[in-house]
Amino acid sequence: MIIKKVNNVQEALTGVKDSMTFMLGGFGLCGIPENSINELVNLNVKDITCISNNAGVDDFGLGLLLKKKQIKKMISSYVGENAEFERQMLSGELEVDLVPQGTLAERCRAAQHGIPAFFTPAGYGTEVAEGKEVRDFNGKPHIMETAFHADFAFIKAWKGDEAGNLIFKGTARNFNPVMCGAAKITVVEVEELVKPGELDPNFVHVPGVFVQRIFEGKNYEKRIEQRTTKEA
Amino acid sequence: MIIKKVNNVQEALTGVKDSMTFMLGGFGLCGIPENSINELVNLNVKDITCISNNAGVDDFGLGLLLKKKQIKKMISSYVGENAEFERQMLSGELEVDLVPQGTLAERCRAAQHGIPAFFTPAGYGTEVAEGKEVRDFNGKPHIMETAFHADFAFIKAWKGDEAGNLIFKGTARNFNPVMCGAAKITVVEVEELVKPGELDPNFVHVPGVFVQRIFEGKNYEKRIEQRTTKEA
Amino acid sequence: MLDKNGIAKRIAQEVKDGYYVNLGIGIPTLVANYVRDDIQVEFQSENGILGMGPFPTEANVDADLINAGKQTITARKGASFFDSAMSFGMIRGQHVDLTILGAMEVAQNGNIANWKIPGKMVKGMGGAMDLVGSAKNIIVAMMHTNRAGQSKLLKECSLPLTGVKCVTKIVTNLAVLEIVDGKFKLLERAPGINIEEIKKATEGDLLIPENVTEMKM
Amino acid sequence: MLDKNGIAKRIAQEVKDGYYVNLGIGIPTLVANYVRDDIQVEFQSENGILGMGPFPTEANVDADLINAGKQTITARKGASFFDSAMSFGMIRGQHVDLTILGAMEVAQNGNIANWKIPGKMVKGMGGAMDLVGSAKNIIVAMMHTNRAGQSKLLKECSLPLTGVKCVTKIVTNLAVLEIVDGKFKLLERAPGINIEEIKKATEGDLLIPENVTEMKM
Repeated sequence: MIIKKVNNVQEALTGVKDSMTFMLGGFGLCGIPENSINELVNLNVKDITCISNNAGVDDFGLGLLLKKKQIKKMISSYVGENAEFERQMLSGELEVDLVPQGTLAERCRAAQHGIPAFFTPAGYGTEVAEGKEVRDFNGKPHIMETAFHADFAFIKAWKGDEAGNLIFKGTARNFNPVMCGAAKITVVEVEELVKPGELDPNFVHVPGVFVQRIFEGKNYEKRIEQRTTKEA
Repeated sequence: MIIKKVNNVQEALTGVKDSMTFMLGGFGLCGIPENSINELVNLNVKDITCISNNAGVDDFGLGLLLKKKQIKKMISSYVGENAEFERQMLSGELEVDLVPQGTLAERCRAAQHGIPAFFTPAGYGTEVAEGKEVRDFNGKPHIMETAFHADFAFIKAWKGDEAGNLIFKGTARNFNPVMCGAAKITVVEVEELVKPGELDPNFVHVPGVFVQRIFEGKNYEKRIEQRTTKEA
Repeated sequence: MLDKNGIAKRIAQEVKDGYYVNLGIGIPTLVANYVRDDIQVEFQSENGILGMGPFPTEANVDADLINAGKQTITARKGASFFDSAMSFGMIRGQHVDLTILGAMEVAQNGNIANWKIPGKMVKGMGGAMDLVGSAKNIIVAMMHTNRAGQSKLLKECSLPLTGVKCVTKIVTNLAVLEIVDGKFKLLERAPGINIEEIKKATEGDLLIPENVTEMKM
Repeated sequence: MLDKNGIAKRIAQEVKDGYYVNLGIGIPTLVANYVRDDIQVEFQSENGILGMGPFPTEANVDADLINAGKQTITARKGASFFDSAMSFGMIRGQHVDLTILGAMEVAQNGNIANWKIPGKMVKGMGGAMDLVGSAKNIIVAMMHTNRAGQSKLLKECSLPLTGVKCVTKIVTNLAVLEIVDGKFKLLERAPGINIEEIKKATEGDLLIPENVTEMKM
């Protein structure tokens, strides 16, 4: 098999530079690539564009990059949990491109699958449709959306093998699988890295061909935004 | 949970009529819905359109429907294993629409996912592109392809639960998952039908929402077209 | 007059046996608490679960298992997890039967605005544009008026739109209404609310049938 | 002159360490037998497997595990199975490094025809149009001439096309050639074959460099 294993996050992020475009998996703080984000903070890369459904919270996840003003532009669907984000956006310091969540997922998946453009009804008649082609199919108006590409995709999986095969757990899956292979280099951090052959090939969520580098992450915090419980 | 279980293939095929369009999973004879095909032969529905990657062999799979001249039109990518098919096609008895395999899969997946049209480079400059819109993306010509819809999809899965969740085995997966939900009614036959809760929700290949009817199939033949072996 | 739980309770009556339902953040989330337990209903959350269950006990909290409101949840028997493309495939492909979401404004032609106040608040549309762009059956759950006392049921939306001509029904603290021929047709009054009160709180054109019954709660 | 196995053996030299490779039906399938075992290569079969292994022993035959040629196969360690949309996503998205397939005709501009003889034979294009429409690196494996002795390396294809301007390299029983500036550039001669023989068997324009070495097998 073709081995994608690298030794640590530093090696995994080799080649990351200012002004690049990154994709980052996760929904809220669930399933975010914590190790890679922290290393992006350490590397202090600037003027980056981030494609990520959310923008973290003020002191965690992408919020850490926002605080250090490393992000020039965010492409997201929902940014409501982050006060610093809203401040930078309303003041004009931060460029923001808001994209409907399903369209965001599909535009990543389109890049992964070599589809340059597709039609969706989401956003028709709204700001999102401005400047985009509108076309009727089956009597209903749709807008044309194009694939998102990036320089790096930073992905968090539950388990992976050294050949880059990935599996995810629960709703930490979210945007992670659809971003794999949508960037020139897909970097995956996993909670547990196993030898090839240990994952059942029937239940691999993302085949290793979409992954360039994989490493076992450390010290996962896995913060919870809304801890809601019921009586035991 | 919402229960999709029906008792047998007869109940599963209720509502099947002449002149309908059907999708059928499978690649060659691998992963074909044997029980549903046999019941379509019994029901003797006529003038049907079949969307299926292949057309079976002379005496098995879709070949059985061809032999009885139940099929008016085939939409497939490869039909080379079936002499009766070639005869009917070259004589003009059978309408045939040949579609590149990846485009066929994506057109089914597009219907499943509510995407009316997308662009692909496959078939540009060939007969397949005739009458279709051509557009350049990133300096490369692509053609626009539209979603395939059907009245019924006939699917074969390995295991399923009564809520319609499905898992597949090996390369018997192929077109089966992408056809689920691309038809008005998706009928699934499984080798083993289990109670909801028995499948790990992390490893469900097709969520039950895409399935209307599910039953445990009988007497699987699982014929092999090219039995190739090496010395033990 | 209904409170938020009352609105949720009334909307729960719209949830039928065999429905797959997507619940938005806020009042819609509460609807799950009031669905009859003699019918089979599954909840989809667009971050990637079908078969969402109630909140976990403290011992069962799992950071990898949340809903679209970022709340910790549980999975029911027969649940499944999937990626965001698959999740919105379900939504865009109209496999979800009912969508319940909040709004800042609804117009009498069925337009809805719920994601942006220019220059002031921009949280983003999240999955709302995908949901309202595709769903066959959309119920809006909201208060009839905003904090300043202004009607949220308008002739035209003043805020940036989330979707056009898509809302089916609206359930507020005062009434149940549906969009018919470009007007708000009054279907039911909230307990203790009379038609004059609803008229006063509605800026858009109201269609008032002869008999408008009180909601049965 | 090479036989089919010889063509496969020569093509195997084009397979580099770390490559994901899609092998078509016929001669291309044989390439797997000759790839150096000191390099890491994975084979993709478009019906839904990455990490295809050798044929099974009789005891291990599994009807649910075949390749795109419908042959029973095995899966290697680190393999994965997936659906047809994902499989062609890999191909269309250019994640597969090398595609090796057969052809009826190749034109000097890189056009290829391999799926239809009008009025006579229509097997269908299978995955070939997706493969040649997207792959970065396409090697054609075929005999230099057809059974009637006519060249299959043409100025223009006469049969319905599978793809346009896509072929990178051609390995035949007589030679290795690549498409350069709309011509067939001769790279290597098969053992025992001289340039005159290649010229005679090639209808398209040949670019013949000064030194054309014999293939190293």
